[in-house]
Amino acid sequence: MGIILDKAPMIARPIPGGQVLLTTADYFIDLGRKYSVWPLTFGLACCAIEMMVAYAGRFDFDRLGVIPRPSPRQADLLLIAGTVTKKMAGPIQEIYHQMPEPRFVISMGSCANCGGPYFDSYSVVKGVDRIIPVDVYIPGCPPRPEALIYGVLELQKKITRMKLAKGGGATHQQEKGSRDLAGSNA
Amino acid sequence: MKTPATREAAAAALLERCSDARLAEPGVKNYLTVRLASPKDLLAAARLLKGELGFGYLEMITAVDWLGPMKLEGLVSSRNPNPFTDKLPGPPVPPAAGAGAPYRPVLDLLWSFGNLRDGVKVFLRLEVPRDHPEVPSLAGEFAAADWQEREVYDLLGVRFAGHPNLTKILTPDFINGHPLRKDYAHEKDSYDGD
Amino acid sequence: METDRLIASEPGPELESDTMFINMGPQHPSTHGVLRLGLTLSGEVIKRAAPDVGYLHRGTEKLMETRSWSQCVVLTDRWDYCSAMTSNLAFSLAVEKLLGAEAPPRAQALRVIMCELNRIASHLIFLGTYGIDIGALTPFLYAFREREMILDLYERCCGARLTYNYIRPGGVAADVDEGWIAKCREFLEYLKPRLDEYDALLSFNPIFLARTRDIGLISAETAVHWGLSGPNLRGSGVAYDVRKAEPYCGYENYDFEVPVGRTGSCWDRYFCRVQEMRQSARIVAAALASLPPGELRTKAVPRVVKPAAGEAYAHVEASRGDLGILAVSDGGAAPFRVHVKAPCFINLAILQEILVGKKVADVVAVMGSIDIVLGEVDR
Amino acid sequence: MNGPAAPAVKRTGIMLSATRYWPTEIWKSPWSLPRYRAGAAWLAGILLGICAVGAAAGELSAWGGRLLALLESTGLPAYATAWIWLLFKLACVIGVIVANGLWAVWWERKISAHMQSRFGPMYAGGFHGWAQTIFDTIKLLLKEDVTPAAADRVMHALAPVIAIAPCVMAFAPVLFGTDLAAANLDIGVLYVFAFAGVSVIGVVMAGWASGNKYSLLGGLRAAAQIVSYELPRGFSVVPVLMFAGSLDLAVIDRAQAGYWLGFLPRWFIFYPVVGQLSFLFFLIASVAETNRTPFDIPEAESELVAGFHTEFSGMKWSLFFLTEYGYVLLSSFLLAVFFLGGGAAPLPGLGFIPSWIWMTGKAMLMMFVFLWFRWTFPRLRVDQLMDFNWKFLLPWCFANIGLAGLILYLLGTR
Repeated sequence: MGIILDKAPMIARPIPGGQVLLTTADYFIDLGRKYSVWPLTFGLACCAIEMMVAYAGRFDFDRLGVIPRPSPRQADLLLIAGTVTKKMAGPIQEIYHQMPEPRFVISMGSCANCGGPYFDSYSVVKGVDRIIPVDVYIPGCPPRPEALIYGVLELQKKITRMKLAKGGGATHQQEKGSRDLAGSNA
Repeated sequence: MKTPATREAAAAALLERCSDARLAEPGVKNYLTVRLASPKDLLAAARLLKGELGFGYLEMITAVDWLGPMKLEGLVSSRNPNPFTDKLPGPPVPPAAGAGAPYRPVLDLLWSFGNLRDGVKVFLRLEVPRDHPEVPSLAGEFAAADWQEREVYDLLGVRFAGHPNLTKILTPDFINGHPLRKDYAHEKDSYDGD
Repeated sequence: METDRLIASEPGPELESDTMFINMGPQHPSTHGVLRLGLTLSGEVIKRAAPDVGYLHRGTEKLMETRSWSQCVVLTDRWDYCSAMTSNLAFSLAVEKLLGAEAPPRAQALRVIMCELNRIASHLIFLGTYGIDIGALTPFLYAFREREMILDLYERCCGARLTYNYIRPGGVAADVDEGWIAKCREFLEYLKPRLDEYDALLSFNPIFLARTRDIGLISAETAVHWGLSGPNLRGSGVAYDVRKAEPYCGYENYDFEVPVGRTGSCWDRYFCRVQEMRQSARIVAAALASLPPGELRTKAVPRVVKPAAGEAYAHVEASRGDLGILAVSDGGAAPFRVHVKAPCFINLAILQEILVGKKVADVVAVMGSIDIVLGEVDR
Repeated sequence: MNGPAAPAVKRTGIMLSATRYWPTEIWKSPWSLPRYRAGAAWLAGILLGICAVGAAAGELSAWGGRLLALLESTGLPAYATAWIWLLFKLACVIGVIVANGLWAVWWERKISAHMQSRFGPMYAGGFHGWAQTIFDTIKLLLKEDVTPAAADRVMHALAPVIAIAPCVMAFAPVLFGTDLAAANLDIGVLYVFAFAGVSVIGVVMAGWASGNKYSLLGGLRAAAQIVSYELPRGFSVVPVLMFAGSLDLAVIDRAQAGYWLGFLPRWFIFYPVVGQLSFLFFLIASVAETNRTPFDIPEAESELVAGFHTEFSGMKWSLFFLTEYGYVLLSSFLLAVFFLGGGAAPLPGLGFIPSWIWMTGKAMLMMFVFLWFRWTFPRLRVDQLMDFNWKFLLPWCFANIGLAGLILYLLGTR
């Protein structure tokens, strides 16, 4: 399916009504992706406890359609919740590359954003964006579950701006920086 | 301490058994601390404690590097500019030497044995030279020593002779050198960036 | 590669042809964080288990040498982040021992209340995640619903939900008022029937019993030999609790029992923690009743802490075991060396012995019952 | 600090309960809450509405007959009309399975949420997230199709197909109302169990072909479990066949019409001891067949990451999901037909509501039981599961058959 989607913009442009068809397709595709963001069951440190609380009863993540999936193959959101140490950097990159496109990364907590309280440690990667592209940063140490839910809402806004013409399809993309959606912030 | 008898009995037994061990006066605050003279009588002291005196619970193995104040090369700092003020953070200030601190180029090893029945604790100290410290391993006597000795080896570089699997346990493979030593200098690797 | 190093260097039996090396790797739903368990399986039975830790090693012991004494309290929260209060308490007691100071009576009572509430919250996390490990997905939600009430109490008193920085050398940071005490009593009343409900839902559930009773048996000698502490040690029948052996912060004048297991199986360790929650509720109720008035910080601990050269060791009964802090001072403003005797780090080591011969499903049951937090294992 | 002075904080108990979620307000009973009563009213309204629509529509099999007659009257050659009629029936069955896939996933997430004192999908598509599964499907359709390097490409792609094909074919003789089935086979029961057993090949193929040790373990466990629970599933139905006297589902359905003593329906579940026992064994075996808790060891989340479908992403993975819910639906309809008198009204007075409403209602009741099991029971270990089957369930099934024979001989009901 992914291949067809990527060719869709080229097919649609010459047809007279093609652009309208493309935008409505964009709308429904993004709506589908927005309401079904499945993160990976993957916690590193203290932020993982706040992430578990976000899945639990009071701040129910399931309201937004967010269900944790155990295997990276079925996840489309990598929620880095905790300190990224140098020994863990390799596995994190491996997991990121195991996830199928379109995939997103949320960096939760100041340890994942910039090293946090461990800014001068010899064994901490100062921010997860040094090893994988990040879509949403959530400040806090640990951020409250409401902040995590707000981060996912921001990610949903970012997803709704994805366009098929600008890499919104599902073919495997070479290594790229944070998803280049600048062109679509209209 | 509930039963001073066991404490004094342990101290007495240890002192006369190990040739020139002596009570470490300043010692760990209000616990009985016995300083051993040489690595040779560590195993004997441990077996004595475990056997007759009933201190069969090895709680902690750790070491302190008494070289001097810590060198800042051991840390790799990515001081992010503070967005709320325009002045950049100054260079980090190395910790000042404390007054009256017993600095000496030595690694001071510390074992803590507990007697669960009476709730009493005894500390054993041993000083080893910093260049290549060699101490017999207690992993044969106490299984609790297995991982703690690997940690002391990994972070402070004390070799434990006779340990079944003396390899790195905490630090990543590509970090060489022992981070908790005062003169540890961290070589930048790919993750440290600028 | 990493796994070859593990296979080659481990002096295991020469590899039979049919064993399979499987990585319960750093990312696994039931390793409670980033622990890698290298299992050598033949079929479903485990031949050898090699836990590989260090994936969350942040080197806090090194960082503490560049921070002042009061700045280090922040780093103590991030060790056992499920019960951060007890880490704060251990560090503060060590510094107070160095200075020869003593927290005022109200601060001591508040410390007891906060640590026992934290023990209940931490055991509720254990209850939830252990249920998920064994496959029952619902107790997790109920346990976290109760824990939310404790977090509200913490947020009301010290502002944070998880990393409190509340117990500091010399006393505590904030006071509690009448409203807080009323809410706390209301929570204790609410908790008692809930715990009986969990007993019916999980503790005495026949399938749960089939999965945990006489699985992962640890005899008393093995537990002492491996240096276990906390509910793992008491689950094997050794009645050693730091709150009874070396009372601190006035624990001697609250009456509570120490639950002790009989066979050292997963269920004994699990039920010790459930009973401990009930005992902690009793302690908090007693402490609330006899909360003395008075100020919160002792004058003996100055704002800039510069203890004389010396060493002090203080240890407390944290939720997961006997947490000890060795604080070494050289008279300077920063600690010269701080060593953490981490109970989770030592409790985890026993997996190498008790997992041999078990099935893959038991690995999850046994590892869950040991209840480790990787923040404290790797520090 | 410049900026407005912080508001004076009211430090009293009210602040805590007013602003915070504090579940200690325990109500006397849920009925005292207006919101609860409104919800109950809504539910009753929906159910009555469905019954009204059903009563108005009448028996679907009658509509089917008229449609067939209309088709014959178009004058197309005989084989053409037969083919069109077959494709129409096939479309209906596939439509039921896909609609069930959408409905059951949403229903399970809502049931599990409300059981766990939380809300479940709320915002996808408006009222209580009704469109949640539709959006999930759109996303899954558009995921990148990942085939791991270590995997055997052909088998990896074929596994989900081999898993779902038998499920669709097994639906042929299943009754959706009195004589409302895609095909009325006189060996209906045998056909269903034969095809239900084939999809284990797809599961094992998925486990083996994805080159991942976890899925290999999951696949082998699935093979052991599904194959060994085929036996009690088959044998627990034998008493029903003995009482009904035939393998044809329609005959079994008709054998349960009528009422004892005027009010007790003659459903097989109400037969003295035999009915309850065989109902229970069939339910347990069906739960084990569909790999659901407490027997979900093939994709045991906490042990084997995601079991045999660890390496499947996007549409391939959702085919496995559809298979699981397809078999849950199949088991629910079989339970309704065998034991709850599919199509027969529970009380004599309710005959005006058509049979397909009763059949679907009973099936949904049984599906609720399946979903309910998943969120209450912990998971059994592999060998405990096998012991339970071979040492407990199977011997009791045989004993139950013996008891059925005894009752049949004594009562001579035939």
